[in-house]
Amino acid sequence: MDYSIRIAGEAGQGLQTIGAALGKIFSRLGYHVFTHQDYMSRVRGGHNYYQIRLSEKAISASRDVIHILVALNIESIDMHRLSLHSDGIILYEPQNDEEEEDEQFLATAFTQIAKDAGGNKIMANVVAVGAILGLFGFDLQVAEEIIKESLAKKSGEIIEGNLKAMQAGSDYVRKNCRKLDRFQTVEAEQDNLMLINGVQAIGAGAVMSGVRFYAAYPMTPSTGIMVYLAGKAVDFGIIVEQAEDEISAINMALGASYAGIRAMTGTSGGGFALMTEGVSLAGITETPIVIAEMQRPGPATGLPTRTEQSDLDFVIHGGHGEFPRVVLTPGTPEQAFYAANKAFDLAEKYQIPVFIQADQYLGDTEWTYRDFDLSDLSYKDYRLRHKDLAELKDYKRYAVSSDGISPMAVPGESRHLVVVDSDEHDEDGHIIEDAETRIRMFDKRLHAKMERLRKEISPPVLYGERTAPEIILVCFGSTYGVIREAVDILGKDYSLAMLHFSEVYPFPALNEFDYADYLRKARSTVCIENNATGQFNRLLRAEMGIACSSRINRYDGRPFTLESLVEEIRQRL
Amino acid sequence: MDYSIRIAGEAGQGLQTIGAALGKIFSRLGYHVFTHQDYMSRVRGGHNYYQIRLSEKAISASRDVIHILVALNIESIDMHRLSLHSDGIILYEPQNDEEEEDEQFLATAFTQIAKDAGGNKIMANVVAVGAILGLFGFDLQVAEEIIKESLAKKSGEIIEGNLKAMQAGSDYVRKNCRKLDRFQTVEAEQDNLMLINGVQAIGAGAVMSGVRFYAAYPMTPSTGIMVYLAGKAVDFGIIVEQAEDEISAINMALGASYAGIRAMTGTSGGGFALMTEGVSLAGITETPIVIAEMQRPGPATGLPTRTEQSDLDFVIHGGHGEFPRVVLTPGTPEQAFYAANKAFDLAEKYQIPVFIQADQYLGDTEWTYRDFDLSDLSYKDYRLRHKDLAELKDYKRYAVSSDGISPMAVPGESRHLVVVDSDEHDEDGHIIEDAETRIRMFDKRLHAKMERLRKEISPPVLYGERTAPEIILVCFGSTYGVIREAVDILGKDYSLAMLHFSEVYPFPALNEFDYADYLRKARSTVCIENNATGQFNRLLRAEMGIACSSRINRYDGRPFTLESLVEEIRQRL
Amino acid sequence: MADEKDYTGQTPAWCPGCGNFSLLATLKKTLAAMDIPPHELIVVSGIGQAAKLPHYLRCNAFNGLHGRALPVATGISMVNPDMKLLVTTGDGDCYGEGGNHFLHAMRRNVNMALFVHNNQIYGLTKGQASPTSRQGMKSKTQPFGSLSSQFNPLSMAISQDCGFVARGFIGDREHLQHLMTEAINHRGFSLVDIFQPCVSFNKVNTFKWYKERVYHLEEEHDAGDRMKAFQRSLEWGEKIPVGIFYRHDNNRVLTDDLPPLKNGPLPLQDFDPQETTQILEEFY
Amino acid sequence: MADEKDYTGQTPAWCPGCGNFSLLATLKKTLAAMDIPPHELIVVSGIGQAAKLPHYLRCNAFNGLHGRALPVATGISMVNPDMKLLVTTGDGDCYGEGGNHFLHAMRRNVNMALFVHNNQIYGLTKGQASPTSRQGMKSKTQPFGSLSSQFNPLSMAISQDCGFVARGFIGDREHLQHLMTEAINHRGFSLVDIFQPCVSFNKVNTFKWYKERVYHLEEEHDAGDRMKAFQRSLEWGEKIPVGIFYRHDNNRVLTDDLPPLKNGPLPLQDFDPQETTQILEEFY
Ligand SMILES: Cc1ncc(C[n+]2csc(CCOP(=O)(O)OP(=O)(O)O)c2C)c(N)n1
Ligand SMILES: Cc1ncc(C[n+]2csc(CCOP(=O)(O)OP(=O)(O)O)c2C)c(N)n1
Ligand code: SF4
Ligand code: SF4
Ligand SMILES: [Mg+2]
Ligand SMILES: [Mg+2]
Repeated sequence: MDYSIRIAGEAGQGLQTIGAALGKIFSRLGYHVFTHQDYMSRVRGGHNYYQIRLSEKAISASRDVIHILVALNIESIDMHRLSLHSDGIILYEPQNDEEEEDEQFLATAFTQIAKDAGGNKIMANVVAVGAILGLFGFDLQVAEEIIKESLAKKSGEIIEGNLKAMQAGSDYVRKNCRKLDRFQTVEAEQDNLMLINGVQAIGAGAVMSGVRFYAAYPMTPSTGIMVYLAGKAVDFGIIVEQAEDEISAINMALGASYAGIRAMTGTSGGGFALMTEGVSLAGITETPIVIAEMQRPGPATGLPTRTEQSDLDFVIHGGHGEFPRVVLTPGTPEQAFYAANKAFDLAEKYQIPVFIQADQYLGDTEWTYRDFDLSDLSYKDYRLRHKDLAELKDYKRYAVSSDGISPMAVPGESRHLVVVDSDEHDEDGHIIEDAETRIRMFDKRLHAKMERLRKEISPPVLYGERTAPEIILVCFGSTYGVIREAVDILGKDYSLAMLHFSEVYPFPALNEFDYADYLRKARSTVCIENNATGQFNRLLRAEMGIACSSRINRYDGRPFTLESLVEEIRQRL
Repeated sequence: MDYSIRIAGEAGQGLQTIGAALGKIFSRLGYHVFTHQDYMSRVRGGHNYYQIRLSEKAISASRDVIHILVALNIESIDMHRLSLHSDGIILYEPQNDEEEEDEQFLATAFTQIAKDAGGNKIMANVVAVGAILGLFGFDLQVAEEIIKESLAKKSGEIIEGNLKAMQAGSDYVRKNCRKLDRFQTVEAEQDNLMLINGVQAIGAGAVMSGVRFYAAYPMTPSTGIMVYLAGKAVDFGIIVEQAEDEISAINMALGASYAGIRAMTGTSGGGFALMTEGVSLAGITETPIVIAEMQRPGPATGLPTRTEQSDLDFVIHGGHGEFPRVVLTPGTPEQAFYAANKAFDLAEKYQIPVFIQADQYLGDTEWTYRDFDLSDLSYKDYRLRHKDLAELKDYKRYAVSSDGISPMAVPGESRHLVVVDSDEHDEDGHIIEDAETRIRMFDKRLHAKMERLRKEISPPVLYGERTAPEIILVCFGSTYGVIREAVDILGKDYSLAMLHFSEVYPFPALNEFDYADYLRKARSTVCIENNATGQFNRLLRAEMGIACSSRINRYDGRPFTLESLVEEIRQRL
Repeated sequence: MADEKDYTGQTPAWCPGCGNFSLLATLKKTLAAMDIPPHELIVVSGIGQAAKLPHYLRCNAFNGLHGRALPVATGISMVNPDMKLLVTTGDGDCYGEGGNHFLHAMRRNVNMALFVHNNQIYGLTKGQASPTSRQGMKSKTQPFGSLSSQFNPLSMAISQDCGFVARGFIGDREHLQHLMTEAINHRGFSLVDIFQPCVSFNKVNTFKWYKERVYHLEEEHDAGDRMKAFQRSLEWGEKIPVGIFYRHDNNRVLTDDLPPLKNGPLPLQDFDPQETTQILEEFY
Repeated sequence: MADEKDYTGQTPAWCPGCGNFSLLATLKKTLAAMDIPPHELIVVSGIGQAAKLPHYLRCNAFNGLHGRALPVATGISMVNPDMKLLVTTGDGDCYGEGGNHFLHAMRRNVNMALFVHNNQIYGLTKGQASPTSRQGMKSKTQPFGSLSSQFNPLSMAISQDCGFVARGFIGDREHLQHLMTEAINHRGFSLVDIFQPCVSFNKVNTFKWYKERVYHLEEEHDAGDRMKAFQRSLEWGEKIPVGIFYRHDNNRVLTDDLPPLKNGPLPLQDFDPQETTQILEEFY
């Protein structure tokens, strides 16, 4: 069982409501779900869609082929019918009493059905939900539960209306669909899976790691993190502030971090550009900070609501001068969740900027999980606190130590003064210019830390054929899911594996897992990236001296989809 | 003949006046001169020095050993006497009537001598100049000429006073110096060499390439370019504007360029950080711009008046998204002069941002030349002008063409409209979101241009042993001069050459000169950089898959000096 | 005389009912009435719903970065002061991200008209507080309510002696056209802050809300009196004045002081490298 | 009571005769008189001669980036409002590079005192025009003279209803101490623009120049009257007033509206990951 549903229409027509409800219903039923969104940079109108895939098995990508198209306007039919499976069906709001062409079409007057059921225009959305559930023959009980939860704050009347509308939608298709048995379902193994997207995972990871301050300036696709944290602000005591610009955002976060708490900011490429001076400031002052950089297609404003992996080089090298940093590039919401935790831990442990780099695609796609293993989370307060400070005779913010880490005190918590400086400075934090101190600070701040940091980085994951694969698909970040499924498919015909990097800077060492050896022995290595120039491919060569034998790049602002990627890979083999 | 003079003292004591005058006098006499400055980030006080080397042969670096130390304060003696050559001499302003220790010391009461000669306190500077000239036994005629020129706007009395003071300085040492013949001089081949530093060379190159607009925000060591151009503004019709910040500076320059003229900005690393979003804007709008990035040691404020090569990665990768750019890294004032010309030419020809990346060291060091060959300069106006525009039926700013270059019109010069957009856009410049147009624009703007750009880049220079050197010293940018002299010294003992890159992005291809072959065949390759992490070394590996066998890095904010660099290289061999 | 249709650009992607439609229509009408040929006009914008306007108008256009329209316009003005120069921008674009340029472009007295589509919200990014949002406004990113006091662009402009300071409302098109005309005609930097209701995200400051409050500054209002202008600019509440608050021609315009422009706009001046060779002489 | 010596920091690297020496001495005196322990004080600065001050004072210090002191201070204040918070900055640092933050920190009403060492010049970078330089001032980077009108920080602050707006002069230390004390005591954002002659680069606005012009606002000046304050803030010429122009306690302070601070400063609040696990429930 593996079905895909696409809800298509204009911005503002409610397709997000429908999509979100379906995802929740299916995952509560215990199915594995994968959703992704494609939307334009406008508030009303245009052409958007929301795609939901469901299966009883774990899935991690969107497919090109769809089984159910819900066309909220007539143009959507033409735009998407080529993607329809031969057994698929299009539910559409009829305009005039046009004839249905064939059994692939089912005119469904969502609004009218809602009204007939005693509801209003807005309830057309739940009619669509009901209709889809009806096509699969799902019982509506779980769906009703979810409607009730999501409308908990509304009146009983409204809830009742929605339930009726959903029932009416289901009834309608069950009565009018010419081939009702086309979608066979199997029962899910267990019910109640967790449905979470990348943005939520980063946000939840941050809260569970003790973030207390988040300053940012709105920018798609990073705004979701801010919205998520703002939603938790009161309950979890998090200060969330919208800055006047991104420069202010990162400097506020550095101020908050200096003052003694865990701070974070988030942005996209254009906003990150404005933050780079602040990143450098974090570097020389050794102020911990976590930065989520959510990529979208550039340059400049580019395609603001779409996806791309084109800021890798920029995030690794952004900021003048030389200082240590860590760049994590999770590939799934689960990885993103742990990446957030690791980011806060490393940032504070090493007093450095740590990046969680993701993109619109990972941010918006929802995945299902049984649960996250919370015992894998770590939390340790690395700052000197009251009692540590009270015992200290002397305090120097930048005391030289062999491991590069100086004691970090909280200003005001004791008589000791905490002095930090963007100039090169001595152990006390005061401005200096002599060569000797400069060298000592560099050796401490940069060299000693980098050496230890290298050991903190997890090696890439090898998936598929694990003993001497002939073909290796090399990738990082959000392409994880689709390439993983591609390996499942192609693995039947080839000796093939995926090598996925979810931590890219410092580049993973070989001692734990000698992936370089695999790459060298493979007959063919294909570096697959959602960008035009192959930045990861270049990084691999820069860091490891290894060149992949070929590249697949997509740079039209869209994510890779399963079938077309499989096809492209086949062509290289 | 190869002598070095160091003028040391506090900021504000006039050491720049003395140093600048000596450089000019020696070069007018026909000697080759190399000067460099070491100063603190303060306006008065502290410890600074100005070093002048002169020889009858071409020179390109500062030496560690000095022959004459002019100590403007007592501390300077202790700070620098270790560098004194055994035959050297220290001229110092005596405090109390202390005894001279030995013939290495000559108490020279600069101020008193000036006053005795009928002058004032400020003329102590010319006394020092005269004293130095006296030590060498130089005739004062040329020096007098230069004093007169530089004081052209002052009263005859002041000029006369200065000339007398200089004569008195010379007379004093010729009378009191115990070993007057210690500095033997030979006559220069021809007189009247040109003395120019990197900042002036960039500025002059820009003027001669038709720069009409320069917006910047003051930042050491880039301010010199602004000062230079401001000095030419009225005579050459250049608009020079100090922006409120660096973000504004680059956006003003882009506006001016869009309006139809050649525009430039300049900054250092921290200011460049703020410009990176604008660089990306130049990329997608295809607006020509030249950016001088003058490096100083970071991170953040770092060592603001000193030197480092640590923004290489940042300048190559700064800006979100993917677009073409060119990065030139001249190694001498002469290269900087031509780099400025090439930058303007390429920026306009390809409608891209082009960087001249240098640093405080190259910016401030003065070199001597016979002249610059002006026939090597190119100037071509690549914009559509009146008549071209009048003939056009249709105009599209981003018309797709096989070479990636679209016609660039000047708004207002015809009825055609010029529309540019930071969003992805169609050929007319209007915002779009579809995948097909996106791909066409990328193929035009990025891929087609990069292919042609690669052919514009000059290969590196091989200096020293040119047939199969066993040892190659690899470098880029401002280290050219010192490494070149190191090769002259070490070449006597080893089969050795320097491979210097003055254009680093796109990375030079191999078709003109297969330097990769040299590197592969060499027994030892040493990458020498004025930074901590070896950014160029990494670039070479990323671009060419070649790893150098060892590295020499200096990251204390000081430039390499000859003897100590030679020593360090020897240790690697 | 030009026709409004001469200025028809791309089809707007704004929400149905958005106040920007009226603003655009009024601008077209203004330009037509003033007979400004599209090719002699440059419209610069940043990013936001307001900033999309140049695409929807036939004109030369530079649609730049969020917050950075003013420096681009400054650069244009400094090399070619002969073009008619407009900047269309949002309250976030101009007073938030671009706040520093707002201040300094005003100090430079760039010869241009600045039209701020003030919907008191971030429209394009879906409803966050802007500098002109009322203090305390809650949103998905303002969990504690907007923590800042509401920015007053008019009083700030008057405080820096800006030579043309006005406020308009898209619900009063004739008056708005008058303001736009006067702003474009003013020699120097002219600010028109324009109430433009966002139907999708600002549920408080709606068309009706503005309609009920907005009134014209009296005919007798002396726009030359800075103190009076300042006082009137502080009015905000049940009644909010629109009109020209402050106006004078006392200040030098940026390009008055640029000697290189003496021979006309720079793009029209030829350059001959031969004429620069003397520049190397000083190094000998 | 604390002693001035308790605040002795590194040896200043300012030029002999620089106005910053008096400023620093007055600040030490103020802090001693107010008995603010060094460890309860955080001084934030940007880059410039003024911004070096925190090194020359014994205190907690964050010497950040050019122009960016105010956001850093805002972040500090929002998580730990119990610290005494000062920002020392230059006219370029605060009104040039940092102009946007100046505006928005004021709107946030961050509880802190802002001391702007206004020497009407860029000192550290050797003499370029600053926003407060007089229009037309020539310099090595202003070949046509400074093209912008002189920025008036006081009138701008009053235009945005800043609760404490004052001007001082280092040549009148007692008065300056009074201003500093009142500014530090004021609950909310307080601006003190301080004339601080730069002996090395500003040859016009010298100690003598200020001395001749500066006079105290009259005792009768009603600092609660916004219109009057505005009017007085515009005075500039042969006579220039110093003193407290405008002052009130009407505005909410930023941290008044932050529920997470109800249990005290955040750095003192413990965090237990166990108490956050319920956060995952909503995803089922
Ligand atoms: C550097 C940067 N930061 C953030 C954004 C995202 N962004 C686009 S428009 C906008 C706000 C728009 O608000 P406003 O200027 O009021 O315009 P409106 O849409 O309301 O007309 C933001 C934050 C961006 N494009 N660039
Ligand atoms: C991003 C950035 N741009 C420019 C500079 C260079 N810079 C340092 S201080 C300064 C100006 C200082 O002027 P002001 O703030 O008035 O301080 P003063 O030295 O006069 O006290 C500038 C431009 C910098 N450090 N960082
Ligand atoms: S979001 Fe608001 S401002 Fe933007 S187009 Fe829609 S109604 Fe207009
Ligand atoms: S340059 Fe001016 S402001 Fe800076 S220390 Fe010297 S006198 Fe003071
Ligand atoms: Mg808005
Ligand atoms: Mg200053």
